[in-house]
Amino acid sequence: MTPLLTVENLSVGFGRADPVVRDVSFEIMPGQTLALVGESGSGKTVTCRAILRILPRVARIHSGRILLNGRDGPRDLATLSQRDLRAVRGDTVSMIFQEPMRSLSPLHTLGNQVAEVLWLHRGASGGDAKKQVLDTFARVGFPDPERAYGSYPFEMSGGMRQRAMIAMAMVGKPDLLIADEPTTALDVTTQAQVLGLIKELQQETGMAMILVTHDLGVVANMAEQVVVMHKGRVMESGAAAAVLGDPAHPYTRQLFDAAPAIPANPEFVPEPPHDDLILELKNVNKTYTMRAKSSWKAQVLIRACRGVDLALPRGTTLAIVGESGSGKTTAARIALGAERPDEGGEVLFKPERGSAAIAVHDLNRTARTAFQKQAQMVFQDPYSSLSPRMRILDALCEPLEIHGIGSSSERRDRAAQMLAQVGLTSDMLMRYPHAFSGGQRQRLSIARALMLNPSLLVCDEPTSALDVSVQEQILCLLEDIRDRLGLSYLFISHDLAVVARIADEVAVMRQGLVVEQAPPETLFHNPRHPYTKALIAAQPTPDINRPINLKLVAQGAGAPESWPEAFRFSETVVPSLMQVEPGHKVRCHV
Amino acid sequence: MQILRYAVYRFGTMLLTLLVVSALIFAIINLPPGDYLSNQIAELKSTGQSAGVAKAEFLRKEYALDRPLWEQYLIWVGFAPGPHGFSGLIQGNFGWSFEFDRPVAEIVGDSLWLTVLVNLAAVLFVYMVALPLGVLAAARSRTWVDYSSAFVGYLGLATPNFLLALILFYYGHRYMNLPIGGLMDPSFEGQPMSWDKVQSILWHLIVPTFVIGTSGAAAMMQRLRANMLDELGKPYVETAIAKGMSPRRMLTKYPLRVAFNPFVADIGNLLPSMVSGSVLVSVVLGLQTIGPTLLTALRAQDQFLAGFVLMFVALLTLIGTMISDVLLVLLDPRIRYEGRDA
Amino acid sequence: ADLQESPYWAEKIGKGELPAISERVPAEPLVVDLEAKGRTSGTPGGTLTTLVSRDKDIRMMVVYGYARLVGFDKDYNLVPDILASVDVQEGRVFTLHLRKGHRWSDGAPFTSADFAYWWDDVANNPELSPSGPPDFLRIDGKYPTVTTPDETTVVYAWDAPNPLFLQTLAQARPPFIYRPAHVMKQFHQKYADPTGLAEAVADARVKSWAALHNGLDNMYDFDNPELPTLQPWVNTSDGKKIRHQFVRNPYYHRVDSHGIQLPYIDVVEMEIVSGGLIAAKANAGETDLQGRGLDFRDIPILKKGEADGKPYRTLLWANGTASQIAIYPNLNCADDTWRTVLRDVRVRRALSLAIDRAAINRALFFKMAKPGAMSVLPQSPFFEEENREAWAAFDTAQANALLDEAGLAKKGGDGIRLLPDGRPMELVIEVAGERQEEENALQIVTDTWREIGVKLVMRPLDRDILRNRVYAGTSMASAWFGWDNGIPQAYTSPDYLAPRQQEFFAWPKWGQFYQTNGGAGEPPDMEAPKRLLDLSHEWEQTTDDTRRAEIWQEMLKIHADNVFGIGILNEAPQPIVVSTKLKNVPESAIWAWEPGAHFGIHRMDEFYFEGGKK
Amino acid sequence: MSRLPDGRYVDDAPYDPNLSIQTIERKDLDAPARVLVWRKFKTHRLGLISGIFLLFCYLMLPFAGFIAPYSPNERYSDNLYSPPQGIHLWHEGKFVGPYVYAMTSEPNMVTFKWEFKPDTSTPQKLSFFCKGSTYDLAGLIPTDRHLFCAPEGVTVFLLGSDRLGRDMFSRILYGAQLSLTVGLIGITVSFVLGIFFGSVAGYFGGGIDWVINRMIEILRSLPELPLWLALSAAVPSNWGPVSVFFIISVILGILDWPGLARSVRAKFLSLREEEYVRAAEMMGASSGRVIRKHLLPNFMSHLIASATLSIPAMILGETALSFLGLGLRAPAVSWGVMLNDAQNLVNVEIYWWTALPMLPIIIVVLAFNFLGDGLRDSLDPYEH
Ligand SMILES: Nc1ncnc2c1ncn2[C@@H]1O[C@H](COP(=O)(O)OP(=O)(O)OP(=O)(O)O)[C@@H](O)[C@H]1O
Ligand SMILES: Nc1ncnc2c1ncn2[C@@H]1O[C@H](COP(=O)(O)OP(=O)(O)OP(=O)(O)O)[C@@H](O)[C@H]1O
Ligand SMILES: [Mg+2]
Ligand SMILES: [Mg+2]
Repeated sequence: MTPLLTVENLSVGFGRADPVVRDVSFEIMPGQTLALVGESGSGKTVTCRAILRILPRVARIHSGRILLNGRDGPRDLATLSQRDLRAVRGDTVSMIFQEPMRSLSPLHTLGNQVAEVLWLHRGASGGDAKKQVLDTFARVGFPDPERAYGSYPFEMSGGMRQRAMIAMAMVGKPDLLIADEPTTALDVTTQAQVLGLIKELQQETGMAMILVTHDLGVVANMAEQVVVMHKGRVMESGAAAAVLGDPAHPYTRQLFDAAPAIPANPEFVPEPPHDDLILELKNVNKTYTMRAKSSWKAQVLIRACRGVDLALPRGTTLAIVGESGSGKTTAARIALGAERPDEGGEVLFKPERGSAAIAVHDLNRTARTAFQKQAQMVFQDPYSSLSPRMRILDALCEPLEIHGIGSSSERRDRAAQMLAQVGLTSDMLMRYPHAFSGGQRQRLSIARALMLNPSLLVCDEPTSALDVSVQEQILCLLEDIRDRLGLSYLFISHDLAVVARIADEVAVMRQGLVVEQAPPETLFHNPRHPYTKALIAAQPTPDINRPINLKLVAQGAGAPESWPEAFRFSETVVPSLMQVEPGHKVRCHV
Repeated sequence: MQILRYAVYRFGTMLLTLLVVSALIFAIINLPPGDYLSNQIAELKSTGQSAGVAKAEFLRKEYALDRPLWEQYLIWVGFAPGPHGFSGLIQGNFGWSFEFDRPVAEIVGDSLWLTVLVNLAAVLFVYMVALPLGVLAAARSRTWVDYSSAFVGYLGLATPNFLLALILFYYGHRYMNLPIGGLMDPSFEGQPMSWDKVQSILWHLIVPTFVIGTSGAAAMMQRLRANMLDELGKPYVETAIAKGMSPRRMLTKYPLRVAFNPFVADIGNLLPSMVSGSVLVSVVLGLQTIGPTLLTALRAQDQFLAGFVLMFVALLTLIGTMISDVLLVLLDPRIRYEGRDA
Repeated sequence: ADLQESPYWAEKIGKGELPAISERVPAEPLVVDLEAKGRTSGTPGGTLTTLVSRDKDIRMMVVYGYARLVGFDKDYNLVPDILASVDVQEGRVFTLHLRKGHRWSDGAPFTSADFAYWWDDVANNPELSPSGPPDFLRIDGKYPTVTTPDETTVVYAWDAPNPLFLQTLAQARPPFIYRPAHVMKQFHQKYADPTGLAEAVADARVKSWAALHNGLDNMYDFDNPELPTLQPWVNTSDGKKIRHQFVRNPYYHRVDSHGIQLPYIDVVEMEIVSGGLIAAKANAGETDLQGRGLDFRDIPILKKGEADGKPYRTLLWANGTASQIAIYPNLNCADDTWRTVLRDVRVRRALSLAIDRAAINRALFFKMAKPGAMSVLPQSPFFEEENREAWAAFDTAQANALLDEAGLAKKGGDGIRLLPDGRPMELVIEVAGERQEEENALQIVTDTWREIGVKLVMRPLDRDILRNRVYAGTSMASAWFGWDNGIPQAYTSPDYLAPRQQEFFAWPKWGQFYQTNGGAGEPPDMEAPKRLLDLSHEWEQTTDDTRRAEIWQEMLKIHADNVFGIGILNEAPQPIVVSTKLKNVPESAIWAWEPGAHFGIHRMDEFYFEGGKK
Repeated sequence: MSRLPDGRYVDDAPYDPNLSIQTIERKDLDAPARVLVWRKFKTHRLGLISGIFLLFCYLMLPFAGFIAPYSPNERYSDNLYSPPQGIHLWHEGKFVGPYVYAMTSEPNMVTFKWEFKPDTSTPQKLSFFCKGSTYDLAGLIPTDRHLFCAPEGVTVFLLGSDRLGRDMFSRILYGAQLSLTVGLIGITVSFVLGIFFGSVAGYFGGGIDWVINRMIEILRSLPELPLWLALSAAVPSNWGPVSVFFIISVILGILDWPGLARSVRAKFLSLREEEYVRAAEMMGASSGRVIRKHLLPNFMSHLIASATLSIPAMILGETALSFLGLGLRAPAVSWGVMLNDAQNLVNVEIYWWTALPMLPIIIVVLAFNFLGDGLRDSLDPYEH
């Protein structure tokens, strides 16, 4: 059988700099899925874009051939004229870009944007095209295709938008689909739905796919072939089973080792003593009134947190998981005093064992300063949490400056020391953040958080923007610091595997409510709440032998109304958190 | 119901703003030393035309110009009674123009539609020139196409309007027999609309349109280009390319559509800038628009006329802002759903 | 000769809408013997286009038309015009005789009742004229008694002589001491039906009947077509327009010796264009008669148009002000040192001597103006060459000597003389920044003054601000035109030569003192001005023309000697664009507002198009 | 490179797993932002040329007196409205170095124009670094050296002379001193106001924001014209041209700020949401510090770009004001004043060179535009 697409010795570079993709070769058979894996910045996206020649203006294909054996016979896409290329794009080969929100025009309806493919390539008339689009919308799982057709992107959730993108790519029935991290922005259940959908469609149409991802779990579930990339080069490639089962290249091995997973065999650890709580959230509610932005609309009440009770024993890690928008960040901000809970909620912080509790929900100026010294935050996005106009040194010293600690040379020494602690070298002090990789930047922000010697660190999804190997490094670092410095973490994530790795206790949130709370071992092996169950089921593992049932998972936890009677909650009626076994609480009616 | 509430709220702020604006306008008009009548009297006396003085004295009394400023203001707006009872702006009395010696309303009425006409033509011209050039410049940014369109645009912007007008008139008349000045052949004035009249107006509009338009076109072009460039960097443009769209079609369907919104948002500002912007041109070209009237009024401190024109412009601006808000909501579905920060 | 019917009205007369010519002109019309004046008699007809730059300038038609009760003839003699004759007794009782059968332009008879209406119901109505009848009618604080013994006689009688009465009636902007009573009475509270009047007031969007009356009563503004007139052309266009039409007055009182009713030209169209475009339009041949809005610097472009074959000629008339540009050292300057210095006649003479008038004439006026001190023009009987040349030669040596003599010999390091108090002699001259030629001239003066150690600093201001600063004594010196009237006659009041008006920028305070009867300002405290004051007073007292002429001559001498205003040049050329077909326009003449009313004194109603058509 | 038996492909280049933490990822970006901006700006050729040109113009300002052969108000009454004089090098086939012909003028009483005849028999060689009228170099050092001058009794009017026989070329140079700086002063004023109000509104929001927005709305709903007139009427009437000039720039600035304030506000609103700002706030930084250390530095580049784009408006504003008679007046020399003198048909049709100040305005405005464009393009050098 002839391969559908053959990439031979592809090198792509920006301007006059060294190529960022070097000598990449791979081939895809019709109907197959090829996964392109590798850490962030390894050249996955550039490779994909080079295939359709949708590259920034400064980029140049230095060498290589891209042979497409499509409907019109074999052709080299690298040298094809723009006009002919246009006929290929969206027709034989279609592409899904990384970010679904921004990849859709905000001012045109989904229907319009999707149907356009048909107008362009099939010469379909309006009504005809609309019928096909509605069909495809139904296929990709829009409950109401007609409504979706007339909707604008921002009226849809991220998952819906991603479906629309898929529909757009599929509606022309291409031979090859290039999907660039189609699920990174989605939470696990939605991710599972989307992946399941793609797979299903693929089986139906016999389309080949290049799937770009850095999530090995996804690879294990989707791909027949794997190409592992690192710094623009192919490290290893071959059949998925072989590569995943027995990685040959040290990089691949390292990568796979790093991948966290929910442990298969629970080892029960004795419950730590709960007498010394560093942080306690009692009955924390937070309601945002969205000042109706357009004044003619009614105000919207958003209940970001509802009756959250959490306790963090000193020296441990409390993790909060839950889908996007479930109130995790809000809870963290309240814990840090950056936001005041609604009347009645309390946040108590004990800087040291036995000392008097600080009421974080009600701080005056001096108390706030004192508290801010003790509690620090590590942000989710390593790219935007450091000011691009500040040297590393200034960024690290800033907390000290604000609190007026030390002379400038002392600050400098401390900064150097902190850098060493997070594994960086002190010659980086004079550099600017943009010279660093994401992992390095996340280390920098951890270093900055540690500058004041805090006792509590709130980490808001500190690794979700990083790829697995870097994520692993950061997690190790965090663990190491916790153990060495006796820190306590409030750790926020939506990745269960990460949480399983680091947390002593996990709280699962959904729509502002904590629905289940337990130590990870208990939680992952005896989940009670349907939402928790769905979450766990949707977590893909990088093991070909343990595929997740995409079909099943795709249904997700569904809306609370569809849950068993005992777990249902609504805006007004909320069951309370019940202790079902020691240390395991579930929100249900008894 | 909600919309009604919103409308009432907007109307309330508008009234408040208008009130502040009216005080401001009154202050501005009276900032230069003296007032129309005292200047007039001084002028008459210095040229020995004693005959006119009596009339000026009469007007000074009649329009309460002998009272303190704050009282004059209240009388003008209609909050306080004048020599003949309440008759200010809010009572619908717009006052008297000393310069033209007739009611303000009469003077403004005439020139208003001409202002609209001239500026409409100029705006059309601006759009006709700036749209294609701006889009082209963005699509071919940093190439000679871009640079030369910027050059052409800025040539128009940087050439002082009054000189350009003079040059165009002179040579236009000389080589193309274009009319010099005015907005129509005087013989059509006061005549009902006819094909000949329309032709005459169009013929007269050529130079003014060009002169007013060139300066606007450059600014518009550059803004459009910048907006377009911003939009062109967005991923949805790549999506469109990945669909296999041709660049031209893609350009007009997606980024242009988005880049255009800021212009709608600007409708409210169109009017004051039209009035200000075309004053110089109108003065040079002798167009009977509101601009020169305003300039004369301001220069001569013909306070009721100037005050009324300014109030009128301010009111239209505020209304224009409201309209552009509504238009934006209609045009940009995002705002319809998410609301927009003020 | 027999009166001839005007073809323009033929149709209307045929329909009976207009009476025949004999019914229309007064029983004794003013017959103009054109041939005797050196003009040709013309053919009636045609439309004349002229341009003005402001809406309100349509009143120029009242100026150009120049139908006055009495008016100046081309030699500046006062002659009866609308009036059949005037009798003057003792210079204080004026008996005005109207023409029998004279009619307003709407056909209503023009009688002494129109005079009575103005005097009784307008000038003396406190609501219409809060400040009372105009100043020129007040002699020693008393108004005349006005009587109208019969339909055609009006008598103005004062207790003391009023030498200015007739002249004022002849002004470019005349005081209309009559009103079309039959029209205006409809809007007068005393005569009108109250409800009708109230409605009219509301309709006109004015606040009172007085405002309505005053608003409609625009004999001078000429913007109310409802208001009948006596001028040669009648305004027929209402409102704010680009082009105003003025149609011949069918009841006009002048006829030529062939019995043709004047004006010759049927219609005058006045087009309002931007001031900057008048030259361009003239160059394109779009005006038939144009003086206003054209400037000396436009001459090349006008000549170019002529050369390009456009159907017009550019005549160069002479400007009628006593001085095109004059510098007024402020003798009432608030700054003590400067006041003393400027009051020293040697300083003023030196400043005058140090002006290179020839250079200015060359640079600004192509050598076509007459350099010279501020005095009267040759057209005036009082002109004397020596006055014009007094202290007007360019002689820096003499100037330097004069200044040294005046105690200003000390110089600073930069060659600028030092004032007695040690300050450098920096004379700030304030100008109304509206005339380029003024600024240019001062630029040249700056350079030559530097040679005598005087630094000239020019400061352009707004006209009103300039005036206020001068009146307040704040400014050291200012530049302005010379005396408005450069061609005085014996009957011309020499007021403006005496320290009686603050409008003469050399002595604002003395002027105020006189104008306010001592209420403000200061009395003159220098010999020459005192003498001027006495002389002007004497002029008022005497009715003897030879004595008056002597007074004039003495006053001019004093001025020439004392250099109160430093004139730079006069008779600057004023371009006048005239259609080649337009006849009877004088080749060279004086272009003056007062006396002369621009074209008025040249009798525009006698201009005609060759062949009666344009 | 090697292939395993199962068809797998494995790279066999040496690989060090720990290398990546210690090395700098993007060496190309390893520099302060301004260096990166400059690096990127350099590639914008036209922007670079414009920048250099403008720099040259500004550097020239203090030396205008030196380059100009005459002082701005120096008159040659025998050379009124002299047309531009060409500079020649060869005379009758021989190289003689730069020279001009002497001109004699004659009034033509038919056309009322000055007619100039060059005396082509003798070349009048220009001298360099010669003595001429005195002036203050850089406004400080009095000197009388000029770059070039014509021999005694001969004039060198590169761009002709005006109605008083003043050298257009010299006047354009001197005019630049005022015209090019109006913009800077105006921009400064408008920036101070715009940044202040914009940042206050954007950062604090709420009531202050509302009030400032109303202020902007009010200012924008008034046409500029009355504001110009009123503000310039408020200038004390006895001020000298330079103070008037100063005030005009300030007026232009005062009228310009609302636009800027709006963009500052919008930018602040979005910058506030950046995580590094949040981070600083959570560390306990005061709002002043946040604005100063985090917001402004990141906003500066945008400010500079918008500054370069507003300067042309200021320069043009000055010419418009001069036209209305509100701006500078003689004896001050600015391009606006010169153009104001030229707004007459005679100047356009007959003495065309008196309208030449249009050229520098056009060129400078274009240069500023290209410069601003280049700057804007290179603002965020570390963006992907
Ligand atoms: N426009 C650009 N200009 C310069 N360098 C670029 C540009 N786009 C990408 N690069 C560089 O090319 C390399 C490969 O980038 P690419 O986007 O392909 O990575 P990726 O594997 O898709 O990463 P991610 O997982 O973050 O999407 C990176 O080092 C990146 O810095
Ligand atoms: N300042 C705010 N004003 C209004 N609504 C807010 C605000 N902050 C958060 N919300 C809303 O509160 C809800 C919870 O938000 P939160 O940021 O806590 O979620 P999250 O679990 O952290 O989500 P993610 O995983 O996307 O970070 C969301 O619906 C969000 O839109
Ligand atoms: Mg990527
Ligand atoms: Mg969050």
